Amino acid sequence: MTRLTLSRALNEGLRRSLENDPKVMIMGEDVGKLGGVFRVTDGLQKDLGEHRVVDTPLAESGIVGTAIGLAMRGYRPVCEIQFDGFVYPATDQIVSQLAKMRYRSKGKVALPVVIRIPFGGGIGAVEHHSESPEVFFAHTAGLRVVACADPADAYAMIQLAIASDDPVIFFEPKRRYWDKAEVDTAAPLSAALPLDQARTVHPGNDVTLLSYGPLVRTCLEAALAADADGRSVEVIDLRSLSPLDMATVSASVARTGRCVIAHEAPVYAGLGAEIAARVTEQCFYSLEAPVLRVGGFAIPYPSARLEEHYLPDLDRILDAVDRTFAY
Amino acid sequence: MTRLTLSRALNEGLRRSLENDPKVMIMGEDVGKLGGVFRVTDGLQKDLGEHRVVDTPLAESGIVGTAIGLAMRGYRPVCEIQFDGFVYPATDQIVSQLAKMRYRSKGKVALPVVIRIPFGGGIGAVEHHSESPEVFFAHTAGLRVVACADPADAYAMIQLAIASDDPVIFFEPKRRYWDKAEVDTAAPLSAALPLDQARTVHPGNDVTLLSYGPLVRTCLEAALAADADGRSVEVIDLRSLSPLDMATVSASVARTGRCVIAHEAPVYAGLGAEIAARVTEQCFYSLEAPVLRVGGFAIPYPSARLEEHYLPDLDRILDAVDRTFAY
Amino acid sequence: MTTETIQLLTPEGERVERPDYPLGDVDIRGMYRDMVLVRRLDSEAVALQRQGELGLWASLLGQEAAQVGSARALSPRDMAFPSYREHGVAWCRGLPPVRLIEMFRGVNNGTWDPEEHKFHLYTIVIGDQALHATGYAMGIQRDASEDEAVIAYFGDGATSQGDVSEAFGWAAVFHAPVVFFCQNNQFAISAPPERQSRVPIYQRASGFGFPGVRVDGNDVLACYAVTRKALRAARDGEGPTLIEAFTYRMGAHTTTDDPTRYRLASEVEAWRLRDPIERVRAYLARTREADAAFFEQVEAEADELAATLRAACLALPDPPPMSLFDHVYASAGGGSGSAILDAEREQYAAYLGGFAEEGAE
Amino acid sequence: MTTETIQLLTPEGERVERPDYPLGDVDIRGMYRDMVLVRRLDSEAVALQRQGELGLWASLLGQEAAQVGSARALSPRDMAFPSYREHGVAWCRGLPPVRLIEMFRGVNNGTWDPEEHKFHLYTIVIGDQALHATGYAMGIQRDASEDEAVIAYFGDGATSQGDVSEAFGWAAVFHAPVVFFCQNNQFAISAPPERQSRVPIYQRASGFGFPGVRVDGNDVLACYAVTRKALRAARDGEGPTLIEAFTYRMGAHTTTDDPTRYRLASEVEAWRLRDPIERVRAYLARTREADAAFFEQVEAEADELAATLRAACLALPDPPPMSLFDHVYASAGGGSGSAILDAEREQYAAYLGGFAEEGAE
Ligand SMILES: Cc1ncc(C[n+]2csc(CCOP(=O)(O)OP(=O)(O)O)c2C)c(N)n1
Ligand SMILES: Cc1ncc(C[n+]2csc(CCOP(=O)(O)OP(=O)(O)O)c2C)c(N)n1
Ligand SMILES: [Mg+2]
Ligand SMILES: [Mg+2]
Repeated sequence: MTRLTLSRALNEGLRRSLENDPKVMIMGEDVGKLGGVFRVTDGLQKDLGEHRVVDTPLAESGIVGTAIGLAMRGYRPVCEIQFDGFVYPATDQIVSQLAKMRYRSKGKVALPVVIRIPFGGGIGAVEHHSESPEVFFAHTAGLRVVACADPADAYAMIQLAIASDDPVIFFEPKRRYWDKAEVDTAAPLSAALPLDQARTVHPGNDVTLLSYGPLVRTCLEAALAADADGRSVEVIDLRSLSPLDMATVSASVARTGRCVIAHEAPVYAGLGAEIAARVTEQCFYSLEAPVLRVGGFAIPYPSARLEEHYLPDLDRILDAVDRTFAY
Repeated sequence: MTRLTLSRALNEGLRRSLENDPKVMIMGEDVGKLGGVFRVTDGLQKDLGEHRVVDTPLAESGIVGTAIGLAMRGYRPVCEIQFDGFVYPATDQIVSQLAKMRYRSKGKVALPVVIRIPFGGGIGAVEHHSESPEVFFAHTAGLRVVACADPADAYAMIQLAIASDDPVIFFEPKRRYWDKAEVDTAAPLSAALPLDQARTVHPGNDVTLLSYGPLVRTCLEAALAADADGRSVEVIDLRSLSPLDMATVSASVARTGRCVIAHEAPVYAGLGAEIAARVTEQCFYSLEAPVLRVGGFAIPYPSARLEEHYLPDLDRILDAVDRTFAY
Repeated sequence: MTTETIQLLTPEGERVERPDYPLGDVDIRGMYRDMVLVRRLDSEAVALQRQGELGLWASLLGQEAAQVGSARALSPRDMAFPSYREHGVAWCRGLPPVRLIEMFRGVNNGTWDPEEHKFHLYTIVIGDQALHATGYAMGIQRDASEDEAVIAYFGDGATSQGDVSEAFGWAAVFHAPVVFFCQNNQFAISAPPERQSRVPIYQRASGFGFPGVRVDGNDVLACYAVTRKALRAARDGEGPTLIEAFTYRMGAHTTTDDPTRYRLASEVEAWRLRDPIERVRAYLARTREADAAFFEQVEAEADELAATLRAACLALPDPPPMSLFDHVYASAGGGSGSAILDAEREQYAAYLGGFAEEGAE
Repeated sequence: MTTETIQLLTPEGERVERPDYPLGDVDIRGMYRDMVLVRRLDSEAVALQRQGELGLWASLLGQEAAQVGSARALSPRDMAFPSYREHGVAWCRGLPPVRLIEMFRGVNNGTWDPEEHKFHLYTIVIGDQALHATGYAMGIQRDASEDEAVIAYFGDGATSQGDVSEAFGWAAVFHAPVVFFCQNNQFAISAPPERQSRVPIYQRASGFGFPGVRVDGNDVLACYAVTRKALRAARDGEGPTLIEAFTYRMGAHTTTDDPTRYRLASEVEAWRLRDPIERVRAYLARTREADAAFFEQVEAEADELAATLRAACLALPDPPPMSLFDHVYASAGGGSGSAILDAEREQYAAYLGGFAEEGAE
């Protein structure tokens, strides 16, 4: 066990993957010499070489498009998109090629490409650096979409993503990069929770609180605050946004009868909509209240001095929890 | 009143907009000399000139990006994306620029750009020609997203979209281009139903059936079939996918107590999810059954010889209607 | 800048000497045969489409030399990334033509193993494959393989797409062993090349720092020699080349297109005089490298190919409905790889089962 | 190809005669003043960021000549499309510097009326504005306006983006009156220009069929003259030009960057000898076009500018929370333009109101 930041945990996970499989590569803007703007790839080029860790030209479609070609050749590229807001130039390659190739070829072409995307707000950044575009990819069949929430899980998840034979969009909660926690770097990967399963991070009985990425910590804090008030909140970290682990979610809601979902992305047509719709279908007779969603407003991400009002925080999440008890 | 195909109705609507406002322009691949692959812009370049109807280079990001520049200069460009599957290269310009410019500039820069997209399947096409990407844009704040369903409405809606000072993503149901109906080309635009309102196309009492675009006709057929069986289905054409006219939808569901949504796009994280979640929140105590969704599966759009199994048809829609009565 | 077009065989079938573009041991009869066969394959497919057997077909008529010439320059280990019109390249790579027919019939979306024939799947989104080819070439570099190169096919219209420019930039920066083969067939559906570029397309390369060359795309020998040289340079670590094969799309863009809306019959007639097959036939006849028997035999082969293809097309079964759900994800056991999809599959199977029961009642 | 770099003033401040790049009635003292002021504005902003008053700042240090020279070549009606580092251009267009400060403080996302100063909003997504500039130039053509042109600013890194290539293609095909001004400051964050192009960047233009020219980006006179000539050509219907201003980013990429990770101090030192301001100062002093009093006065102005800017920055109020919901859509009456958003706004107002009530209890 070592205490690592989330950024460092990812770095260690990447390193282990690079060391264990000569086909694994890292590519992206500033990932080599600089080690990435968040230092997630720090030191990897120095130790593994320029052929394994590639500083690319400044072109996101190029990064994903050439990664696809490298994957066709048998490589397992891990692409870094520097910030969430810069993934859009790569949309066509992701949606039309990366996601569809296995289906198109009836399984003859696998594209084990990982696209790492630091996502979400809360770091006081300028425009385009705080987006949460996960639902674009969750809606796109053929991709796996996951989000890590803490160092230990990040360490395992990045390795699982690289080992997956499917393309994985890997979201990293950028404002949690410097969160520290114990990570067991000696544990075998086979012991890790599979990539497509949710995990209950705080058990409870009165209401189910679902989240992923940066808000998992906020939800945990909310659960602790609620505990103090005598309300027992079960917090589930979804981890996989597509496919979704509905077994875990439904079992919890069937028990609690209430459900709240929190994410930073706009509520409108966000991932919470899918979860709410599905939970309602599967738990119709158990629900004491409609599934409530807490998330961003139907506006572009605002400037830094307004983001505290945009981002769901502990109070807004507890407010939604309270509202489900008003039914 | 004249009987027009949907394609022709759009053509007449475009022509009227071009004639009434010298700032209106059309741009896209093959829209000029050829008149568009679906002939929606047939004859417009010949009559209005090459400066008004522009055959562009083959580059969708270029089409939207230069349209943004033209709009900044005071023009009102109407872009054609030749097929749904080719909008993705333009995602960045749409999401990061077109949608955000008004908000970014606090209203100082308006971008009255319309992006026309023939969408949906059912025409036996090769890959990338049958997609339903509407939820990408519905989730993107700052855009208006609409879909027309029949010739008369298409004629009015395209003009309303062009007149809107907001960017509008305008979906056209390509397999309905050759549907014919009466269109009152003499009616003033002011008499048309506003762009952001839904309309009830078939009144009913037992269940609310929601759709848009190509499936509106299928839903109407389903309602007629159900009528014959003594079940009264209210069909609502949503028209505006963002923002959504929840007033009309909720009023109907509050009355019927049951709701089914049909679209071609994958159900998973599709627009139906948002509607289901919202309807459940607003009509929780009136719902006799969970809102059910009929739509595409969580797979890439299949090849032509399988699309009949992918596309929601009358039977699948009625099956879902039936299932809501099983609760 | 002047536009020099490399030509080794005139429209009249005269050889032009170009020591800078050696032909080596070239099999001109084989080239002729390939061109005749692919033209026939193509016209049979057009006929099948007209008869409702295919959903669509993109004809290569007029582009036989560009495709056969360039494809024959490939070594067995070189990898080709086609667009959607490269039936002639597919043929030369040994891909059974019925694989193409399946796709245009709508039975599947183009399902073959790219490594088997070193011919990748068709790409319909314009330009996307240029980046795949470049990435694949970067993989060859990492494998330190010295006798492999990649060729990426695309059209004149594709050169406007950002992805194609990005591919040019990447290939140049990384010195990747890739040849960009642009068939300038004078049209992107209805748009002429002037809508894509102010200068001849081959010149685009120079701005990215690698050589560009224009070749007579209706001259199979020139296409062969120019591609061969570029591939060799790529394999020798000299980086990418852009080849513009100047040719003409004699048919419609696809079977749904009506070219009379945007071009004059007289232009088509003028190009007919530059037919890629006729000039080789003239050459072979004049030099007596082939006699009437040979030409007849090739015709007979073409007839047989067409008949076989038609029969194969008509015999293609529709895919089973439940195959809808296969191969979305890598899967272990009987699952689809996604619990969400598993649920949809089960529900749909039950739904279809319901009809079967109804039918049985 | 040789790389000729246009220079009109040596690093030592000697004038170089270039009749092909006339200066006209140029105000060199004014240029000097602008450069000193924007450098001061820039360093004050860096200081404000260090003190926690700004969220971020992208320093222009070293690029004063490229920005002031090119911006001063613009006519009042020409339109400029900046990237995010063009504070010197903003200054020359008359945009109050506090507008830039607001944005980097996070008070807003860059909120000014682009037409007021003919200076568009900053664009953060690399390369996007190249297409906007091209479209705007196409609008000028449609307005049949003959005395307007557009300039688009971007960096060396941006040249790899597909959108920038698409803009080159469009501008060339439509002969649009736009000048592409690329400040090659030797870095895209940590990446050197060799990672973006195998050949000098200005050569990119030739492949698209329009002229490219490299100018000494630390020479304000050359930047002025070259840009002026290109803008004139654009206004005269001669189409686009690409200018590569060869300069150096003396500071970090932004205030969050640590350039010691990827470059040597010695390189920075070498470039310090080519300082864009020093050479003009040397020229003005040597030619006696300016005396000590002038230089002192400019310093005093700079001090005052810095002080004013700092005060203005500290006085900036935070935006009111409910302004979150404004200007998403065109709106009539009190609505947001969206019923969905109206509902969210109401709910949030009530939520905030709840806290206010709690506080009041
Ligand atoms: C990104 C994208 N946009 C639009 C289309 C529709 N489309 C199909 S073929 C074509 C023209 C292609 O022209 P060119 O590249 O010259 O190839 P050719 O068809 O002439 O072989 C267009 C616009 C597409 N397939 N992909
Ligand atoms: C599409 C996109 N990708 C990545 C980034 C992150 N990023 C910001 S600045 C920068 C480097 C830009 O280099 P250059 O174009 O040379 O401009 P400079 O910063 O040197 O002025 C990068 C990669 C971005 N803003 N947009
Ligand atoms: Mg073509
Ligand atoms: Mg730079």
